[in-house]
Amino acid sequence: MLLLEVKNLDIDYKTQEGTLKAISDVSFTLRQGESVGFVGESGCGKTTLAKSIMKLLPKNGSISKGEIIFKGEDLVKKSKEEIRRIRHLKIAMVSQSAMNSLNPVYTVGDQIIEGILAHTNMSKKEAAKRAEEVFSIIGLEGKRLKSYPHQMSGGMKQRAIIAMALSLNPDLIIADEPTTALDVVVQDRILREILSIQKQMNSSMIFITHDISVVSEICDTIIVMYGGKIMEKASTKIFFKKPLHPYSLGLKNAFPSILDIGEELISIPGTPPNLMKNLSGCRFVERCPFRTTLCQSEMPVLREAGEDHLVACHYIDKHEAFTEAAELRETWEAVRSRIIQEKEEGA
Amino acid sequence: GGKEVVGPDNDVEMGDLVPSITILSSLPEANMVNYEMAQELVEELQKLGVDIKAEPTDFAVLLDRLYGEEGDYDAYTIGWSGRVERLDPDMFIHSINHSDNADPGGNNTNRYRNSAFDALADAQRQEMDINKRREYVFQAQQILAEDVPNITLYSRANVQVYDKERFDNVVNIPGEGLFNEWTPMWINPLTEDKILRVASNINLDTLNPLAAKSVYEWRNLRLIYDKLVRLSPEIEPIPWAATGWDVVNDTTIDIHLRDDMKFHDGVQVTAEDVKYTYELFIDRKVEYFASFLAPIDSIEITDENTVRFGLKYPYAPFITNTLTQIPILPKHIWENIDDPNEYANEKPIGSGPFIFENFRRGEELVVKTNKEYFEEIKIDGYIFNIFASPEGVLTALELHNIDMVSYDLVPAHIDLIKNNDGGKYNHLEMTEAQDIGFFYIGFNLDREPFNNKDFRIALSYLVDYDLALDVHLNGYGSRGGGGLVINAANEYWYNPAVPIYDTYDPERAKEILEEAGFTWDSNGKLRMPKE
Amino acid sequence: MSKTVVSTSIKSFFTSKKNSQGFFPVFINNLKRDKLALIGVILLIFFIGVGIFADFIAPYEPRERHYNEEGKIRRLEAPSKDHWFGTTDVGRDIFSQVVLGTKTALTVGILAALLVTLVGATVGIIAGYSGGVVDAVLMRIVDFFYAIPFIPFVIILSAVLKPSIWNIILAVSLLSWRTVARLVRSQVLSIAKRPFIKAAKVAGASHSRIMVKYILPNVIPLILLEMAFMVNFAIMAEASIAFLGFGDPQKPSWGQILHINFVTGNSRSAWWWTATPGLAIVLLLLSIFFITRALEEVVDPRLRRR
Amino acid sequence: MLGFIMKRIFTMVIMILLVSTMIFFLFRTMPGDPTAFIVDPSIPKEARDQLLERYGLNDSLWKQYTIFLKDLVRLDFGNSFFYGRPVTVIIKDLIPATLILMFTAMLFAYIIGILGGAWMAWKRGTKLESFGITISLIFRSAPSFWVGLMMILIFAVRLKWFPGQGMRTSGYTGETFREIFLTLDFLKHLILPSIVAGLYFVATPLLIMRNSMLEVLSEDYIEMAHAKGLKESKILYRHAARNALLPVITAGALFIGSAMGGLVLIEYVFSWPGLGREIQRAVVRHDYPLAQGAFIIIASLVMFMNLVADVLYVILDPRISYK
Amino acid sequence: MDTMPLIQIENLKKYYLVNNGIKDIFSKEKKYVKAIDDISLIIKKGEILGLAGESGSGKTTTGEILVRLQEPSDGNIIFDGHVFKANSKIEEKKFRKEVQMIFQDPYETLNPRFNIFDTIAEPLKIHGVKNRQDIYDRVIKALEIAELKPAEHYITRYPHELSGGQRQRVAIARGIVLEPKFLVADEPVSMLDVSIRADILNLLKNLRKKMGLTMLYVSHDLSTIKYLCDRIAIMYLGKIVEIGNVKDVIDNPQHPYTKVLLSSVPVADPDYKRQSIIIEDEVPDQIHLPEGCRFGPRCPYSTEDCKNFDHTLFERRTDQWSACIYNEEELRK
Ligand SMILES: Nc1ncnc2c1ncn2[C@@H]1O[C@H](COP(=O)(O)OP(=O)(O)OP(=O)(O)O)[C@@H](O)[C@H]1O
Ligand SMILES: Nc1ncnc2c1ncn2[C@@H]1O[C@H](COP(=O)(O)OP(=O)(O)OP(=O)(O)O)[C@@H](O)[C@H]1O
Ligand SMILES: [Mg+2]
Ligand SMILES: [Mg+2]
Ligand code: NI
Repeated sequence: MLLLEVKNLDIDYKTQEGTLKAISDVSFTLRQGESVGFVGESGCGKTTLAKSIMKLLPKNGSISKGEIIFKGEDLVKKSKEEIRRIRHLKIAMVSQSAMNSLNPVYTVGDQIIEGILAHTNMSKKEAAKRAEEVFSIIGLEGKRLKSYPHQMSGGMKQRAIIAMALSLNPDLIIADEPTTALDVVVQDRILREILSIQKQMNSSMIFITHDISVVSEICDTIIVMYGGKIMEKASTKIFFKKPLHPYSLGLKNAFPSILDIGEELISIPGTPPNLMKNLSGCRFVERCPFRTTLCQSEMPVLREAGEDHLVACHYIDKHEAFTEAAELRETWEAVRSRIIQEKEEGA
Repeated sequence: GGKEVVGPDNDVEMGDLVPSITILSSLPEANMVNYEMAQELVEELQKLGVDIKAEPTDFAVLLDRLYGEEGDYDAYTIGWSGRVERLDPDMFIHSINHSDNADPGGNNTNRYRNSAFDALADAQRQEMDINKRREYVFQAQQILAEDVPNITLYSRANVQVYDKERFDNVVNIPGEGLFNEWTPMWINPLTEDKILRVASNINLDTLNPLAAKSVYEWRNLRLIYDKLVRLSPEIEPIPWAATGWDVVNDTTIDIHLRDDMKFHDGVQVTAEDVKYTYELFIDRKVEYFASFLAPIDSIEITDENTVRFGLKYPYAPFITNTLTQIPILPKHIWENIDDPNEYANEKPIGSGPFIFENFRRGEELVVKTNKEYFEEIKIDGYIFNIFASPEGVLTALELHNIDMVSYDLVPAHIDLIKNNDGGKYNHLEMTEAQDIGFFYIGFNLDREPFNNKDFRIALSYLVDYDLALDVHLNGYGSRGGGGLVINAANEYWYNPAVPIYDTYDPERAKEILEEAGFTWDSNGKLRMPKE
Repeated sequence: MSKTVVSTSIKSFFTSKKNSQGFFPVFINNLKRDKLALIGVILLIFFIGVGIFADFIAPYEPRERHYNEEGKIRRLEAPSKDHWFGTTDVGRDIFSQVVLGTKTALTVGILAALLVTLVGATVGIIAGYSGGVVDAVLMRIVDFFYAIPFIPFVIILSAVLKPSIWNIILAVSLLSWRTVARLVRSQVLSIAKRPFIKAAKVAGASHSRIMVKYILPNVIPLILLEMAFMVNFAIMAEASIAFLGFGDPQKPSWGQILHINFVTGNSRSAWWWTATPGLAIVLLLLSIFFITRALEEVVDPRLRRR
Repeated sequence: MLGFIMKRIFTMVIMILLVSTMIFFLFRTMPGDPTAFIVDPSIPKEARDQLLERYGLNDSLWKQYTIFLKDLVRLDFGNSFFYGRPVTVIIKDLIPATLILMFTAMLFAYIIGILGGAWMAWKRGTKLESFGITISLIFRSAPSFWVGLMMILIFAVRLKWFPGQGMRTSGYTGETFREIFLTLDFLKHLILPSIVAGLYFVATPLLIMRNSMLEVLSEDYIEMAHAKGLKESKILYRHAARNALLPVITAGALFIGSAMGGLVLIEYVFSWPGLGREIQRAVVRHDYPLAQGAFIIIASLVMFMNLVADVLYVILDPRISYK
Repeated sequence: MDTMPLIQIENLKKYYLVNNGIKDIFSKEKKYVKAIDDISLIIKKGEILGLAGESGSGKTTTGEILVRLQEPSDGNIIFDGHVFKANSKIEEKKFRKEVQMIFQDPYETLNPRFNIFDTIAEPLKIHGVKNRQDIYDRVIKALEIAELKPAEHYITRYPHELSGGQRQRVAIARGIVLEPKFLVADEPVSMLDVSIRADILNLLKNLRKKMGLTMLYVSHDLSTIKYLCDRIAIMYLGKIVEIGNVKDVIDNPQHPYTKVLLSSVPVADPDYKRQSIIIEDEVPDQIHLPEGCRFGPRCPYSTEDCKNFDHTLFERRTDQWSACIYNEEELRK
């Protein structure tokens, strides 16, 4: 059963310099119990996408097109009050800066209880009990509920936030880089907890990170974003064996792994596109080693490239050649000189 | 080497440049007219090529300069207020012009020294015969008018108001205005409410006669405490708490007390009280009266109701100034007080026409009439209301909250009341009394160019006396003139026959200077006559 | 302690990627959008013009008395063709006085602000950068000045010194550098922690070089902003002191005009005499406040409208 | 916490001593004869010298200073030259008037400031906000004494709604605090000066509240609160306003301190019989002990309020602790 | 190849005095954060040493002391044969020329008011290079080594006109323009996107090749350390707990903390089944450190004996030292 269906979503930010197209034409689906990981470079629109689902976009941001169908209803069309009732109860969020997401002047317990009371008829006592329950689920002592945020370590705060998100058994958890600021040891533990709880509760999860190894460990599906668009979507297993999009290929090259033995890292030259401009072709065109004129004029749509595998590239068929070439340093060096050259011409 | 060329050749032939002059003037908020007049004089003198500037100076700083050891000043503006005791000419003739007082610290801050004048000033002081004394005073005025040791700019008028719908029979005295010692005693209430409400814009601070410093404190204290002699509205000394006095000789005076006087606590007033009080004031060095008490040599009780004062030297103002001022204190209270100077005296007990009721600092003093007093008083008492600023008084007058003001209205308010916009001041009667005090520009006669009499005379032609009176005082006051110290309002002592320099005529000033040998150099700067 | 909102948030000016553009371009850009700031600039230019050319603009000598055809003094006349702002109780032209007062206000404002920011910024930079004992000592001095109530102190100081605008400037400066010092210090503290300062140290830059070449340019926007506040503060202080009667009576200033108006008992009847100098103060200060608002947006990008 | 307060009080005492020392020497360098306003200039020089003697003004500066310090420790500021009464007594009489005016004005300023500031932050970017800011800046630009004059002109002289000066209608007598201060008459007198002072003060809490509110509104926990599906009003009051109030309140305590001094002008214009007006007069009259005493009291109040600000900060913000 | 040590650290300590609360003014006892507590290290010429460890373990502090941004509380640093004792003045200029540092945040390391040329020329100017041509040539050369080519394109730009990766290169160019012998890189890539991270890592790698640079590379990211470094030192609460060749340490960790750390690193391979060792995630209070082994309270293997342990490093395998009283075998039990 489909829990969430995002269709042709466009999100704009109004800025002093003009309109910034943070998300353009993004579509994806999420099944009950499925966890999907969003990865991509900084500024590619991951947070924007997450926030749009909860309709938490900043004042200057707006959904200009598209539908977000959650349990059969289009969230875009819902009123403020209706959205408010869905938030936390149905869709809960663990935000990017969990560290600062707790109000410093209230105890952690109060803040969890407050969330519960906003959506149920529970008494304060019951809510407190529930808070204790979720605290124990994520491995914190109940007495910690009385702590103020500043009395807790980063890892504990992060867990408290997760506990908060779980307190009403939401259908969907949106976790925006919940572990980025944490140590590996702590991160590891929290990831494990998230994973086990999500499986246990059978909620769906949208997990945002820039660390593909994290996705590989905890998500069923991976979505690679670039410049406000989805470049590739696949089940994690398939993706890590056989990424198809040139950008994904580049990412894999650039990612050092603790298991690797002396393979040389190759980065993707260039920078992400300026979303302020009106971009017509493929978003990755500037940095793509395999581009053609077609790529420059036409944005490829997300296409089926196998079971559970969607790719937005005009040349899916050539992926084998691409994969081979992508492992070579020269391929990417060529891009670098190309970019420099283009700049010079532009200047 | 070589010759220094100062200017065209004939400059060298001339006298010295007139030194640069600083007039220490009042600050505008302290005395606007003085301030303005000093500025005017500066402009006039600048036109005549004198290097001069005005320096508005804080009053305390001014006094420091005038009375300090250094005597470092050229000219200044200041004034003498017209307190009633100053109707006696001694203060203005002797204190401020006698050469004895011309040293640092003395009141003769003009450093005026004229032996002929000194002789007259001494003579009037010691002459107990009033007519002869008047003759001396007249002559002294003549000399001052010729020598112009200072230039009197103006005298203020005491413009005050009272509520004519509620009271009549008020007394208006030069130098004192409406709230004098007679008005509360004689005023006649026209309505059932027989409490007189007096407005003041000056604070009362203490009711201790030994600590009182302001005129306003005294104006109230002298109604609570009685005095041996009071000055009548015509400024004649009349025995009050005394039945009379005998001038035994030039230095011995007997005072005969009344025998029907009681303090407010019921205790009889005796000669002991009088002797005690005078000795207390002398002993305690009460600054306010120090100069009046200085001549007293001895005080004796000669019989039950007679006190004999022995003087060190003949002192003509003894009755008019000394006896009219010292309040009689109850010995039985004061002898038990450790430090009378610092005593709070929160419930003053006197023997005067009014009995103290209540005093709240900064707000009001309430007194009721002494029904057992030897004179009949028609009101039931009065409230002395202290206002923070004249603005408040004006509002209170509009609201009929006040029956009388005790200070001189500021010109802006005089106009407002006169215009009587909308008839809101219909109930008020405005009174005017000339002040015997005066404001003047004084000079340091020890310094050039003020040591030059002609220069001073020329200066007196540079002062626009009409401007001061008509523009700055709005007409409420009287004109000044060179060397004028006894005001026409002081009818008895004023010598109308003396011609004084009191016209504004810059051309004439120039002529006088030229005649006196002053010259202008090629830069237009005024130079002193060549020796 | 007194954290001005400005100081706490300034840090982000430099850290934010988009806003590291120059100070003035952003400001000018702001002017285009912010009408109030534009009004402020225009008004300020107007006042500065009036201040510079005051002697030409003022139609009369400020002390000149005016008489009517019958030779009577034009006492307390309401505004008219001849006297735009009316006359005083001795027939003086209030318009001329107000115009000349502009000069005084601007002189005091600008000089005091310069002095204050100079001292305050120097102390702030030295304290913030040096840290340790120097910082502690300087900050105790700042604390000391914070404990002194402003107006009463300036009253006393102007009474001790002779009444003159120079002494008012001195008095204002003596007490106000503390604010600038503290704000600058806190900003310097945060700048000094930033890696580019560390990098400079690693490169071997001397302390003075770091202070002058690295820290100073980065606190200049804040200093400019504070300077604008100080101009206002000083003008207000001068007016207040003069109004209380501690000003220089021979120097026409707005506070002085109001003081004379008040002490001569005309503040309740001659509205034109009370209103005009006050309005001048309001307009001048308002113009600078409008400008500081735009400046503030430059210094603190979070205040900017997107 | 107690230790912290103790330490702050200790530094405060040191500061008061320093400030007092400074003010002491400042006054001694003041030119002018302090007797000028106490006695008539016509009195003989000897008498004036006696007066100086009596006030100890002829002693060496050092001796005067040690006496001053000794007295200060006993909270004795000496006798006022002008009033001849102990300065402490005079100040005690004046302080209630000042404090009442001050707190009324602060209350007025804070209620308007906080509500207005929060509202302006909420309405950010709208015309209403610009309007609000402009109004508050106008009052910040207008000298309080001038606004006072204009208010008197309009409300007291023209409209006659309120009395324009003083603290009480003359003739009213009352003895106890209640009789003096808790009357309708007193309230009527209080309204204009406290509104004027309040209007002048209002910009501070208003702008701090607005900025602080803006800052808080951009905090992550506000977004989190939205994400929790809390009601808008709850977010505004429970999360945003509560946190935004922190700096406003602490700034408020600090501000009371500095506003103390600023009241001089308002008291002067409204002839309000308070400490501020008295300090102005005392300086004019060269009444050192009184001016000194009043100044030290005001300075101590300022410092005390700084202390209160620090303590409040600790109490209100659980993040800071001095345990 | 056994080369000379370039830097040798002996018993280095850095204690920060913390004024934690006002009560302290009444108590004599002073409280310290022991950011570095008695560590000794050797960095050989031409070697890249990786320094890893939990947040707050003292990595940055160590780096900053090495470039003398901070004074050590105690201990010696022997740089290129010169001994620098704690609190001793050193020949600043010469030292400054030979030791440089690169910081974590690419947006913060450059003065926003300097253009790129000024930024890189600054160290030269400080060190008295006056000839303008000389300066220009060296700036260009440094930029080219940092692979900002063509260099002329960049020199007039301001930092905000560059991308994160470019800024970090500029920072590196500034670091190498004086041709130092030793470079401390404090998490130079942790703020960069993955796609550009590799560039910087490669650049650092090449610097050693081109300039023979010795380097201390500070990071909490073991993957990048593995990629870049020859040897690795693991820090825990101000102590070095393990040190050895990168490969050895990662493949055969000897210290329990290293084991935990390694087991926690996520791996980008869905098929790889990682066995995490789960431990208490609360780090002990830095002021009140546990007795004996600092890792003791969290250590899955800890025993009573650990409470008396003084953090001596034992050579458990060749050139691989571990500060644990138990060797591999004992741990296995
Ligand atoms: N409030 C805003 N106003 C204008 N532009 C914005 C705003 N928020 C985000 N953007 C821009 O929208 C784009 C997408 O931002 P978003 O925060 O969604 O990226 P992200 O993928 O979450 O990046 P990161 O990995 O850095 O968190 C970026 O270019 C960003 O600069
Ligand atoms: N100036 C300072 N004063 C007091 N304590 C400090 C100071 N600088 C650092 N510390 C403390 O010293 C310890 C080590 O800090 P350091 O920055 O070296 O850690 P790190 O390993 O670099 O951490 P991270 O990975 O978070 O950068 C930390 O507990 C830190 O809080
Ligand atoms: Mg994000
Ligand atoms: Mg670090
Ligand atoms: Ni503060």
